[in-house]
Amino acid sequence: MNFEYYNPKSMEELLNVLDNLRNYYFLAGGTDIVVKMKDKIVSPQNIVDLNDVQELKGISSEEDHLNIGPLATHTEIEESDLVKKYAYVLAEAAAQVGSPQIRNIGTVGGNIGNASPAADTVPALLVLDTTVQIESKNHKEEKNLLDIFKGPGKTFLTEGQVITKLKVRSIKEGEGAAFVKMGKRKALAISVINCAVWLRVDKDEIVEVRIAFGSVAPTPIRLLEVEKWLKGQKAEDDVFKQAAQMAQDAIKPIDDIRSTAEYRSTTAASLVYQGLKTALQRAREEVGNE
Amino acid sequence: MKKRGVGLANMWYGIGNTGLPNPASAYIELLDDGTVIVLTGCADIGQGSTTTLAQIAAEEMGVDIEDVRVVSADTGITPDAGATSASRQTYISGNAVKMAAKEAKTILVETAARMLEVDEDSLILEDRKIVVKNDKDKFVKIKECLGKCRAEGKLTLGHGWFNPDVTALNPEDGQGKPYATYAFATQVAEVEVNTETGEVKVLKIFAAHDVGKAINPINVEGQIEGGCMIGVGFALMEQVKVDKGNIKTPNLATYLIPTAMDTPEIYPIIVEDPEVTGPFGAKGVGEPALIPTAAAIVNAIYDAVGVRITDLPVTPEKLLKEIKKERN
Amino acid sequence: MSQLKVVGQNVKKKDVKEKVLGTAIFAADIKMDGMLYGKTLRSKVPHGIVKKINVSQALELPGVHAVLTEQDIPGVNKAGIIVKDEPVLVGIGQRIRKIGDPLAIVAAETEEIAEAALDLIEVEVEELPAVFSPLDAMKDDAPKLYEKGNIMAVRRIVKGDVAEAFKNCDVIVEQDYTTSMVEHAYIETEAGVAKMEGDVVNVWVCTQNPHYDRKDVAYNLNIGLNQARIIQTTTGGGFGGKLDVTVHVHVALLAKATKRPVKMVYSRRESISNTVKRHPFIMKYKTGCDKDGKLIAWQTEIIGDTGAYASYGPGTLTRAAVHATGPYEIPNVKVEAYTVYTNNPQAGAMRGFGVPQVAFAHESQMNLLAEKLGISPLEIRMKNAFIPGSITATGSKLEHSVGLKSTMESAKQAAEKVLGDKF
Amino acid sequence: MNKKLIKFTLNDKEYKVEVEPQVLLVDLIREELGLTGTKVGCGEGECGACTVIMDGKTVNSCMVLAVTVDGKKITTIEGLAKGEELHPLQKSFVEEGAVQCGFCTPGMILSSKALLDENPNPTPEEIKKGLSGNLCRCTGYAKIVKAVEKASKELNK
Repeated sequence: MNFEYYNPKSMEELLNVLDNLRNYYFLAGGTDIVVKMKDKIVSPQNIVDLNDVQELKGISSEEDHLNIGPLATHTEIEESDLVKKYAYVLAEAAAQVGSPQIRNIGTVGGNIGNASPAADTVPALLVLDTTVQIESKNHKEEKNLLDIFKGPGKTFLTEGQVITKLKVRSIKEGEGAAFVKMGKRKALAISVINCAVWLRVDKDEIVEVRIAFGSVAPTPIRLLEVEKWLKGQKAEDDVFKQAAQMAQDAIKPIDDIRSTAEYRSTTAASLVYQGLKTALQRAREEVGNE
Repeated sequence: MKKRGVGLANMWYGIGNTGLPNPASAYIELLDDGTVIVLTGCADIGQGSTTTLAQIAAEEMGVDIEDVRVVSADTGITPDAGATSASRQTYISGNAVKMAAKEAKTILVETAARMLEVDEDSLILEDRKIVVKNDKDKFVKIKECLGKCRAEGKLTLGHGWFNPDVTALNPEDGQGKPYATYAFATQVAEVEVNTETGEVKVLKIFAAHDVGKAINPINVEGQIEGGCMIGVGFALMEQVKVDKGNIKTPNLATYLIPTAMDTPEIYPIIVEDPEVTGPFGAKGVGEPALIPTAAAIVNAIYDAVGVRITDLPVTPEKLLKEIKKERN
Repeated sequence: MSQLKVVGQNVKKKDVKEKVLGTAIFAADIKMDGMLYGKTLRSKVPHGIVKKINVSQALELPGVHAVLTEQDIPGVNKAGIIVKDEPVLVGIGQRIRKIGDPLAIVAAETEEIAEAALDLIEVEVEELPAVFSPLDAMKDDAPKLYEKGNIMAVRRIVKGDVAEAFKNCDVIVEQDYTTSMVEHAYIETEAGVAKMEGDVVNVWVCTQNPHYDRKDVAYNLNIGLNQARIIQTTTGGGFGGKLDVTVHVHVALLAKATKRPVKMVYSRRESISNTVKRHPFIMKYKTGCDKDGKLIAWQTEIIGDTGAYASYGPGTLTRAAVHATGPYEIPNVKVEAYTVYTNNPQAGAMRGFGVPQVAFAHESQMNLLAEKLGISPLEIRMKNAFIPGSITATGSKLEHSVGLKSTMESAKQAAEKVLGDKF
Repeated sequence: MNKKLIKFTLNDKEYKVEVEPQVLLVDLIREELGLTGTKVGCGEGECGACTVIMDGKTVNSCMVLAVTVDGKKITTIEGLAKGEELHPLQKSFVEEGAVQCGFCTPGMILSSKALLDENPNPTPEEIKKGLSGNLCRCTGYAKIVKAVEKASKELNK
């Protein structure tokens, strides 16, 4: 490890630093980058510590969404009353990350920035139709979270850009969501496969639905075809079973050190089915009952 | 769907090295103030041998546990006690310490007998005193007796060594007496199998272990509980993956051991069938603790879902495949 | 016998206060004036002959105090618990048998410098064909790790006549079993510090057997046993994995060469990648009994992959053979256990020592038999369990302290209290 | 190298040190400040042996750059006992047989402390979750969970 260290104290300072810097990595919680530097997987010339930029922190609500600072830790998300009420599926996912120690410093922005295909919070954010706000010195834009992942460990963010806000759609009445994870043990486990589901029902009909997976592709994915098929269907067991089968057919997972493609395919169906069932049950409860 | 099952498994385990001499030795010195130093080569690696040996010395010398200090595992100071392996230290070093203590107290007993004007045979050591067995009001304090010993120019030292009674195994047919004594155990596991994902959750383990005599029951329980968890790992998740001689699981993120959240409720049960050649009847428990666990879990999985896995560990991948096969 | 006062009590551990205070000193916690840090250069190939090791560039790196190779070992250059087949450092012209075999050791002022020095050592190896499966390794045409062949040891136990006895069985079950290679995963990795005091080398190290370590240190440094002092530091778990020498001889050699204290601490990756493992077993079981469930014949074949070096391999397989039948009395037994070399990581002692593997198999066999007979798993065990007076497969008579029926009863009762009648 | 001056509180004592930016918190604590109760078991945030409490939350000190603790409050195992008197958690770990090799113990105790500070009456399940970032290979966790339960009762007295 050998790098120059920058710790800007404000957003303005941060954007100025980034404007002039090349070959840098961000330091948020550090749970990923510090280990990668130690193992010499990456050797950045510069480290930009985001922790003193207050604008990147905090969780607040607006009428139809939550604003979550990318520096919010998994623990903050897990324990936030706002998240527990309006984005509980994200709280559930955050609670499944690593260990208490990792959740205490690991951040949701870091989870996105690492672009790990197995990140736990990302599928939850995807089904909540999250938009990320990206800034650079003279530019600000918003993108759907789905559109920023390029491949394992890679995003479409360019040098000079930083994620400054997550806009996470609130769960409203008639809507429900669920997060399901398979790991190799009950804690300190990277997902073998994970899945988040969100849906809106009107009486017995599925009005809208979103399904996202982690660890089945080079990036976290949405199952747009399955979602399309589900729209307008009856919210009932047979439909969920069919959707589960379609989900299984739609994904093309691979073998790796944690599991096999075959196993991921098989359990994907089970996860989607479980996710839809739980989400439906919650949609029929009142908001905030979680 | 989640299905539960119960499985049972037994084990036996010979204490000490197999068919080989494996002696241990110890020194003891009883100091002027009645405190004791035990010198032993026995390496305590967390299992608690230092404490166990101190208890054996204290019991034999009739002193309090606080009076005993154990100096261990320093080849510049302590005598050879062999390896901390084969669940052998309580039995073998325990005997060595007991014998050393016995030797150290002979001078004391001889002196006390003269002081109390009784037979040596009528004396026992307890509560820092040398007491007449059948007349407990009649005693001399160890410290006083030591004063007398010193006045007579006598030191109170002891050395003991013990080698278990074994014979080599015949190279042709393996006949012989490989161990002086064996530990026995039975474990019952209750598991819950998720038939959709192949995940196994171990809910409970009942672990009954014949340790001869538990010198320190809470430490024996600790050995049993810790052993069970190594057994759970062996049964369900642990696997060093090797590809052409290269380890693909070189860290604790890829080589997984159970966390606190993976632990079942463990019910340690101590069974004491005394071993006459053991110190106060003790045998050993370190390794036996884990031996039947995986077998009990595998048998419980069969009880739950009718699938028998013959290749450890029982990963969800493997089990789910077999469950599906069984269904078709 | 008078009542016991201390034995049988839940006495608090003698060393526990330091451990909860954080003041217990583990080997990695030791710091000495002038202390250097040691690192090991290891083979990246599983099988080969070392052609060249050039350390001159590494020696020139500022802060490096010593770079040692096989030529710098005054003694035997051998280690190993049961068989001395393990080189302390593999030298030029000598054979590498696994990935991770040590080729050179460095002492430097910081760990970073020591690591940088490793990168400057030039090594050339002529690769040899390697073998990774014990079944392949047993074949005649397999690449040989040792001149005498890859079968390191065979242990046979024969009691009665199994071939004949199987003819008289009413029920027979045959099944193969395999188990994985397992890591000890003690939370403390291997660590040690060596320092010369006069002509004595002191080694503070986490270990399960200091007196054994003493021999390896003395014989490799070519000094008297009374000149090698091994002091066990508070040891963060062992489970059999800290019986073999790891850093011991290396730090001693470096301390002697540099005349400064030298410390080595393995990283987790170095620890998992290079230290011994639980033997993976391949087992063939054939078990037969009469219609009442009484065991008559038992046959077991075990193949244990001991990897590149023997470590506790033959001991493990011998113990596995002796315990292969489980705690049951059987008149006819035949067990064969093979310890086989491969170019895999070496396997050695791990808690249970070959018995957890065979227990998995023999307890599966017992359930298979019970199922075929239509009796309960408990019943078949009760019928065959060792009792005082039983004769084991090695022909020894169990005289006393045979508490197996008691453990079965106790476990059953405890389980029934919580789970209800399951037996 | 461009050393940075940092100020922080360690076990209620103020420290001002100059650190190179690549130095890890665990190395600062162990090597520079000589507090070796904090252990290194994996260096990758998987075992929890290096756990310290930072501003009330546990962190793996092997993953924290020392330079980032400027202005923060750190507690290590050395900060728990008051002189000769053990912290109730240390006492209960001793009494319940929750310590075997002792290498995971400092991290376990600190995770337990952070848990009890936030949740004075945890259930066994909550304790297990609270300790799920600390690996122990010796005890099977059972006696550790009991020790935390016992300390929680003691602290609530």
